[in-house]
Amino acid sequence: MLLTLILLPAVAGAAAFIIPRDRARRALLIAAALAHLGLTVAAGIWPPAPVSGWLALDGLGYLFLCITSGLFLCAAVYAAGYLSREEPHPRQDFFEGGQWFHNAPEAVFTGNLLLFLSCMTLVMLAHHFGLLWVAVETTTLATAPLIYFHRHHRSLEATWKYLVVCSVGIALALLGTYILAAAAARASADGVRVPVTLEALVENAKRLDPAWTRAAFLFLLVGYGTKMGLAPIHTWLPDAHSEAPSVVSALLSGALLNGAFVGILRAAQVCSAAGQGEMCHDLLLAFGLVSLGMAAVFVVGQTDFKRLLAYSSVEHMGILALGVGIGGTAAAQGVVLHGLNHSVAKGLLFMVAGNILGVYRTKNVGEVRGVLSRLPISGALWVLGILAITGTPPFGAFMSELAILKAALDAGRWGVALGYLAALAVIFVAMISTAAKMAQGSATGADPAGAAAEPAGAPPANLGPHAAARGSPATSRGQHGPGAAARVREPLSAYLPAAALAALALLLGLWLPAPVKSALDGAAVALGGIK
Amino acid sequence: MAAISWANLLVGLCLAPLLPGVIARTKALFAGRRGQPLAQLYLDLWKLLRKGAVYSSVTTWVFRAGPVVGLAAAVAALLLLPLGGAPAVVAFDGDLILLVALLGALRFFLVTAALDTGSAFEGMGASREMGFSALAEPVLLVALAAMARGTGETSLSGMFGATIPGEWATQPHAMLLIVSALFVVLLAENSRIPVDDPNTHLELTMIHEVMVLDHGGPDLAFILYAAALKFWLLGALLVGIVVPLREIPPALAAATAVAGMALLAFAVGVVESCMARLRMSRVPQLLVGAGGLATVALMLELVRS
Amino acid sequence: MHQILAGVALVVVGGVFALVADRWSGRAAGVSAALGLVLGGAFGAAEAIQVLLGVTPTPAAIRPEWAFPLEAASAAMGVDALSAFFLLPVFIVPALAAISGVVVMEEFAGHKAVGVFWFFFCLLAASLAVVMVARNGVLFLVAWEVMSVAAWFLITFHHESDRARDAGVIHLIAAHIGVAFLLGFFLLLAPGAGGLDFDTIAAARRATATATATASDQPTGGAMVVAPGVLFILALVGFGTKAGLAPGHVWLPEAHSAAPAFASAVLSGAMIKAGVYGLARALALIGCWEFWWGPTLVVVGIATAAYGALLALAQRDLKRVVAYSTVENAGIMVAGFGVGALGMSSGSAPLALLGFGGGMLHALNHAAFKPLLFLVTGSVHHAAGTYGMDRLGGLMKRMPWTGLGAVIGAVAACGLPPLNGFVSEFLIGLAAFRAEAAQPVEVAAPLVVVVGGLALVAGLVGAAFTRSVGVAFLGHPRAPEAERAREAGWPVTAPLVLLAGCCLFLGMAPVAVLPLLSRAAAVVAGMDGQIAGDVLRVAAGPLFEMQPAVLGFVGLVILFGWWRARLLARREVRTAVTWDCGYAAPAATMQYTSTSFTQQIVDLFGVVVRWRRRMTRPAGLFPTSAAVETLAPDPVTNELFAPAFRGAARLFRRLHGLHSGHVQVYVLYIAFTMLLVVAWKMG
Amino acid sequence: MAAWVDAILVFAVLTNLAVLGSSRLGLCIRMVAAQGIMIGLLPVVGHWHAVDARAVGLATASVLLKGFLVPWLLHWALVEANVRREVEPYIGYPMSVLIGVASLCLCLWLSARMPLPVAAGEAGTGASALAAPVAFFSILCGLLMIVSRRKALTQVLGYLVMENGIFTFGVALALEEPFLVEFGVLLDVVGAVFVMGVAVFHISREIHSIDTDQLSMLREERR
Repeated sequence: MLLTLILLPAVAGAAAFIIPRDRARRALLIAAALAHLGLTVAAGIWPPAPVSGWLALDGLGYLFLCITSGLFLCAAVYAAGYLSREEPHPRQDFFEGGQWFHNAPEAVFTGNLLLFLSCMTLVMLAHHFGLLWVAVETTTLATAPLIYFHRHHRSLEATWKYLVVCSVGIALALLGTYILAAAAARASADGVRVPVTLEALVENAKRLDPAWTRAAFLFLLVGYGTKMGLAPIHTWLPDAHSEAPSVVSALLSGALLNGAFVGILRAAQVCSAAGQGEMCHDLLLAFGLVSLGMAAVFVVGQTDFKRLLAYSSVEHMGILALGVGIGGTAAAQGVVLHGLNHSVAKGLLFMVAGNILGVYRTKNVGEVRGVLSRLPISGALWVLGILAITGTPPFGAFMSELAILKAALDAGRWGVALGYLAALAVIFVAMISTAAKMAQGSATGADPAGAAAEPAGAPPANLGPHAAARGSPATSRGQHGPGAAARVREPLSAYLPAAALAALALLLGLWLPAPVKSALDGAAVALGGIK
Repeated sequence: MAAISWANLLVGLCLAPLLPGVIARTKALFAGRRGQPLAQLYLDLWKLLRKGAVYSSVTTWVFRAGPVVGLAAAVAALLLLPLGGAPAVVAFDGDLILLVALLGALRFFLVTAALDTGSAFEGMGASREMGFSALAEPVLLVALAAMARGTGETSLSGMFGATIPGEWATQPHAMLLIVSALFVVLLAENSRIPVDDPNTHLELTMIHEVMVLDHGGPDLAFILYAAALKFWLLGALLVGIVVPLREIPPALAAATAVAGMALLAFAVGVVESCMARLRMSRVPQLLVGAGGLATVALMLELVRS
Repeated sequence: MHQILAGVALVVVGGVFALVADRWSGRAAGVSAALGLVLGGAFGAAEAIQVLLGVTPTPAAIRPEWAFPLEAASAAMGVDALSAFFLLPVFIVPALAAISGVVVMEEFAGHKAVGVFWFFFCLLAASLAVVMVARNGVLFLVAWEVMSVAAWFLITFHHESDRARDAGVIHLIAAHIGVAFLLGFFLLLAPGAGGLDFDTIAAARRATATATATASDQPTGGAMVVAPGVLFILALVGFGTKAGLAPGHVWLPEAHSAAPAFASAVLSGAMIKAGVYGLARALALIGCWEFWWGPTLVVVGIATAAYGALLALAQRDLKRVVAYSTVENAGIMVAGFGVGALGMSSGSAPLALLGFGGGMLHALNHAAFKPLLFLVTGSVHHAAGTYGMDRLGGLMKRMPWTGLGAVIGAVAACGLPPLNGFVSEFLIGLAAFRAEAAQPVEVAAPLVVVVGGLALVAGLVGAAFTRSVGVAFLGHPRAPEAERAREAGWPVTAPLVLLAGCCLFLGMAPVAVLPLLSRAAAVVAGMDGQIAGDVLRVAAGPLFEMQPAVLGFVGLVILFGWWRARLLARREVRTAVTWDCGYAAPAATMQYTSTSFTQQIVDLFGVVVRWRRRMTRPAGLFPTSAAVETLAPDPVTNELFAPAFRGAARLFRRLHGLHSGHVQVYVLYIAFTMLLVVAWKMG
Repeated sequence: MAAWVDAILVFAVLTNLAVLGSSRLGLCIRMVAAQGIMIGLLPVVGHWHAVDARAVGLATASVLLKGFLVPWLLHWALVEANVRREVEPYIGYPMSVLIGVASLCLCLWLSARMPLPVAAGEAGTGASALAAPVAFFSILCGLLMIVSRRKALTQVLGYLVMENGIFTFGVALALEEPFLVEFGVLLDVVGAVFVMGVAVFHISREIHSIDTDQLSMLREERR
C-alpha cells in the first residue's frame, strides 16, 4: 500500500516524459493527483502496515502527506490550465527588455512535478534516517528543473543558488545522519544491531551516547533547516519562489518546506527520547524568533509581491519552529493546525499571484493597482488570502497563532510572546498596506485586448502568464489610458483551485470537521512526544 | 421660604435693567457729564417693544429663534440664582452646571443668529464671542468648584447660604482670588470695558454689540433685557461672596444684596472710566490669568481640607 | 437571547440577499439590506429593552456545541444588562442609517460594487451584535476583527481616491495592533488550561481577589498570575484604540471621513461603542480596582476630549469636524468611567454608579446625536456634492429638514440643556463636583481635572459646532453647488427626524433612562442590580429636581415666542438686505469662512494644532488674486506615528543588504550558523 | 592494512591542498577525480581480510562514478564554456592553501578531543586515527572552495570535495549500514553533481561565462 503511494506518481512522472501529446499528459497529471489523494485518504481509513521498518505511516506523516496531496491536486488543476495557456515558442522577457527566452519542454515540467510528488510522499513515509535523507535530496533535484521552467537569466540564477545552498545544507544533514548512525552503532551492544530507524532509535534511546545524539541533532537541524527556510539559512527561498512559475512556488511553499520540517521533527523525536529534549526546544525557539525577525525586516518595503509571499513563508516556518520550541501538547496542536493553515493560505496566494502576474506582466507592487476591478475574482481571493496569511480572524491562521501564543504565555515566556506579537504586527502592517494598494484603486497596467502596435502573427490575447508582450515591454508603466483598464475574463481553472483553498482556509477558522480533527490530533500526539 | 425666593426673582427681573443705568451714570460722573437718566434702559425697552421688525432676506427661523431662546435661557438661569442668602427658586446639587449650560445655550443661539445674517461683521463678533467665552467658562466653573470645595456644598443655594462668613474667616486669600476671578469673568461675559466697549459704534472693534447688529424691535428688546439679566446673574454671584450676611431677616438681606449690586455696578463704572480697552490679543491672556487665580484658589482649598 | 440571535441572523440574511440582488439592481440590493437590518434590529432591540427593564430575567448564557479549531474557544453567548444596554445602539443605528443609505447608494448602482458594500454593511452590524453578546474570549476577538475587516470594506468603498485607501489601511493597522493588545489581555486574564469563557474567568478572579485581598497580588489561586495593573493597561490600550482614545485615535477621523456618510454614522454610532463596551467589560472582568486606574482614565479621557475638540475646530471639512467630535465624546465617556473607577477604588458606591452611569448614558446619547450629524453631512453631500464648509452656506433655506436636524444635532453635541448631550455630561459633572466637594484630597484632585476639562471642552465644542452650523447652513451660499442644493426624498429625512426625536426624548425625560442605566452600571461595578437601582435613584436625585428648571426653560421659550408673535401681529414686518454699512455689492465670499471663525482659538492652542498656512500674497499695483489656505493635519499622525513608521521602514530597508545576491555569502551564512549552533550547544 | 588506509587519507589531504592551490580548472577536475577514486577504494582497503560482495560493489560503483563519469561531465562543461583559468578568486591561491593547512591543524586538534565511537587503530575495523580529521578537513576545504571561488564549475568541485569528506567519515566509522543506503547516498551525490553540471552548462550558454558575478542580479536593494 505504501509502496504504491510512492510508485504511482513516479510511474506517472516517467510516463509523462514519454507522452508526446500535451492534452493527454495534462489529463495524466490530474488523474495521478486524484489517484494519489484517493490513496492517501484510503491510507488514513485503513492504516497500512509498515514496510520492513523503513516505510511507515504515523500521525505526523499522514497529516503532512494529506496537505501535500491535497495541495498537489489543486496545483495540478491550476497547472493544467496554466500550461494550456503557455506558448512554447520564444517570446520577449518583459523584465529585461531585449532578451528573448523560451519555456522548457512541457513534458519535463509535468514529469518533474509528478516526481516531486513521489519524493515528497517518500519523505513523509520514510522512518529510516538514511532513506529520509535520500528522499529530501531527490526533492531538491526534482524541483531544480521546475524552477528553471522559464529559461531566462533570472530563473537560471535562482536555480543555481537553490542547488548550491540546498546541496551544502543537505550535505550537512548527511553528516548528521552518519553521526546518528554512529551513535546507534555504539548503542547496539550484545550483538543486537540498532538500525537507524525512528522506532528502533526511540525504543533504545536511553542507551544512545548523549554527546553524539546532540551533535547529530545539530547537523540535522541546520541541514534540514536550510531546506525548511529558517532564517538565516533561508537565502535560497525568496529567489526560488519569485522566479519559479507560481504553481511551482505554491508547491514549494505549501509542501516542500513541510517536508523538511518533518525531517527536523523526526530528529527531535529521537533527541527528546534520548533525554536531550530541552536542547531541541532552545534551538528551535531561537531559529523561530530569528526567522520571524528576518521575515519582518524583509517584508517591510518589499516591492516584489512574490518575494513578499516568500518571506511570509519564512515567517510561518519561524512560527512552526517557535511552536515546537515552546513544547507541550497545546503548542503541538497549534503547530499542527498552523502547518495546515499556512499551506492552504500560501497555495491560494501564489496561485492568485500567478493570475495577477499573467495580466499585469509585472511583479513590481508599485505598478499593480486595481486588481479588484480588473480581476474581480482573483482580486477578492487576493484580499482574502492576505487576510488569512496575516492571521486575521475568521481565518484559520488566527486560531493556530492564538494557540501558540497561549502556550507561550502559559509557559510564562513573556519575552518570546512579546517578540512573536511584535513581529506579527510588523508583518501585518507591511503586507496589508502592500496588498491593499494593489487590490484597490483604479486599475492600471497594459490593456491585453487593444494595444496599438500588434506584432504580426501574434496569437490572440489571453491570460497566459508571460503571454506575448504587446509592443514595448514598458507598456505596463506607460499606458494608463484615460479609463481604467478593462475587466479581464478569468478562466475557470485559474481561480477554481484558489477559491477551494480560500473556502478551506475560512472553514478551518470557524469549524473543524471530525476527520480533519482526528488527523490533527494524531499528528499532535506524535509531535507532543517532543516534551 | 419659597415666597422669599420668588420675591428675589421678581426683584432681579425688575431691577436688572437699572444696573446699566448706574454704570452709565458713574461713567458720566467721571467724565464730568450729566449722563443719561438711570432708567434709560427701561425707556429703550418700552420703545422697542412697541416697534415693528425688519428681518434680513437671508435669515431663517434660526435668526428669529435667537433672541427668544436667549431671553428664556437668561430667565431660567435666574430661577437658579440665590440672592442675599436666601435659596433660589429651584435648588439642587449640581445646579451650577445647569446655570453655566444655560449661559452656553444663550450664547449658542445668539451666535448662530448672528451667523445667519451672513454679514462679515456679525461673523466677526460671533467668532470673538465664542473665542473668549471658551476661556471664560472654565474660569467660572473652577471658581465655583473652589467655592464648593470650601463650603462642602455642591448646590448654589447651599454655597451662597450661611457658610460664606466662615469661609472668609478660614480662607481669606482663597476667597479674594475667587472674587477677583469672578470679577474678570463678569467683565468678559457682559462686554464691559477691558474686554469690549459696549457703546462703541465702530463695528470692527465690537464683540457683543456687533452680534446683535441686525436685530430690531422686540428682538432687540429681548436681547438687551437678556444681557441685563446676565449682568445681574453674575453680579449676584459676586455679591453673594463679597457681602457676608449674618443671620438677619430676609427682607433686610435682600435689600443689602440689592445695595451690593448697585455698589458693584458703580465699581464696574469706575473700572470702565479708568481703563482703556485691551488689545484683542491681550484679552485671552487676561482670561487665562483669571483662570490661574481661580485654580490657585482651588489648590488652596484642596490643600487646606 | 434567542430573539437577539434571530435578529442577527435576519441581518446576515439581508446582507446575503443584497449580495445576490445586486445582479438585478443596486436599489434592490439596498432595499433588501435595509429590510434585513430594520427587521433584525427591531427583533434584537425588543429583547434588549426587555432584558434592561428586567422584564425577562437575564437569560443564562447559551453554550452551543461547536467544534472550534481551538479547544479554549467555545461559542458561549449571553446577554446581561451591560450587553443589553450597548445592544440598543447596535441594533437601532444601522437600521436607520440603512434607510437613509438606500437613496444615497442608488447613484452608484451601475458602476460600483453596491451589493458587496451592503453585504459588509450588514456583516458589520451582525458582528457588532455578536461582540456585545460574546461570552468567550476567542469568539469575542473573532467577532471583533470581523467587525474591523467589514468596516474596512465600508471605508474603502470609494477606493479610487488615495485618501480612502490610506484611511482603510490605517484603520486595519490600528485595529490589528489593538487586537494584539487584546490577545495579551484575554490570554493573561485566565492563564492555565481553563477556557476563555467570561463566566469561568470572572468566578476564578473573584475567588482569588477575595483570597488575596490582604496579601499582595502574588498568585495563590494561580488565576491571578499577572498583576491586574498590567491587565488594565492592556485593556485600556486595546479597547482605547477602537474607542478613539488620544494616541490611538489617528485612524478615526480618516476612516469616518472616507466612508460614505451613512456608513460613518454606523462606524461612529455603533462601532466606537464596541470599544467603550469592551473597556467596561474588561473592568468588570478584572474584578479588582487599584487606586491609580481612576486618575489614568480621567486624564486620558479629558486629554482626548480636549484634543478632539481642538482638532474639530481646526478642520475645514464638515465630516472631519463630526469625526473629531466623536474622538471628543469618546474622551468624555472614558472620563466618566474614570470617575466611576475612582468611586470604586475609594469605596463610595454612589460616585461609582454615577460615574459609570454617566459614561454609559453619554455613550447612548452619542449614539443618538452622532448618527444624526453624520446623516446630516450625508444629506448635504448628496445634495451639494461636497463636504467642504467653505463651498457650502445658506442650506437652511434650501434643505429645511436637514437644517433642523443639524441644529438639534449641534445643540445635543455641545451638551446644551434641553437635549440629551447635557444630561450625561451633567451626571458626570455632578459626580465630579460631589466627590470634589466631599472626598479626601487624593480622590478630589483628579476630579478637578474633570470639572475644568469638561468646561473647556464644552467651550471648544460650542465654538466648533456654532461655526459648522453657521458656515454650512446659514448665510449666503458660497458656491453654485450650494445654490442648487435641494432636499432629498423622505428616506433621507425620515431617519433624521427620528434621531432628532430620540435626542429630544432622551434630553427631556432622562428619568425614563435611569432604570436601564442602573442595572448596566451595576454589572461594571460588580454590584447587585437591585441595590444599584436604589443607590443610583438617590445619587441621581438632582436629575429629577432639574426637570422643572429645564421644562421651565422650554416653557419660557414658547412663552416669549408667543409674546413676540402677539407683539408683531399688529405691526409692520418688512424684509430688507442685511446691514452692510452701505457697501454697494456685498459678496458671499465676504462672509466668515470656517478657519477664519476659529483662527483665534486655534492660534491660542497653536502648539498642539500646529496648522500650516499657505498664502499667496497680492502682488503688483493692481493685485488680481490673493489666497490664503490653512491646513490642519492631525499632529499625532504627523509628528508621532508617520516619522516612527518611516524611520523603521528606512532602518529595515537598510538591513535588506543582508540578501546580497552572491551565492558565496549565502554558503558562508550556513557555515556561520553551523559554527554558532555547535559552539552554543556543544561547547 | 591500516597503512594503506593512512596512505589513501594522506593522498586525500594532499589532493585537497593541491586543488586549493591551483588555478587551472582542468587540473582541478583531474585531481578531484583521483581523490574520488582513492576514497572509493577505502571500503575495500579497510576490510582487506573480510571483504565481501557489498564492499566491492560499493567501491567499484564509487570509483566508476566519481573517477570517470563526473569528471567527463565536468570536462564537457569546461569545453563548452571554453574557460581555462579561474578568474582571480575572492581569496588568493596562496592564502587559500594557508587557510587549508590551518584548518587541517584545527581538525586534528578537534578530533583528538572528540571521542571517536570506535577505538582508533583496532585491526580490521578499517578505522584509523586519521579518518575523522581528514573527513572534517575535506568538508572544510569543500566549503572554502565554494565560498572563495568565482567560477560556478569550481563551486561544483568544492561540493564534490565536501561529499568525499562526508563519505570518508561514513566509511571511517565502519558503519554496517545496509547496502541500500550507501548506494542511495552515492546515487544522490552523483545526481546532485550531474544536475549542477547541467546547470553550469546552461549558465555558460546563457551568460557566455560561468562567473558567478553575473549571477547576482537577484538581491534586495539597500535603498
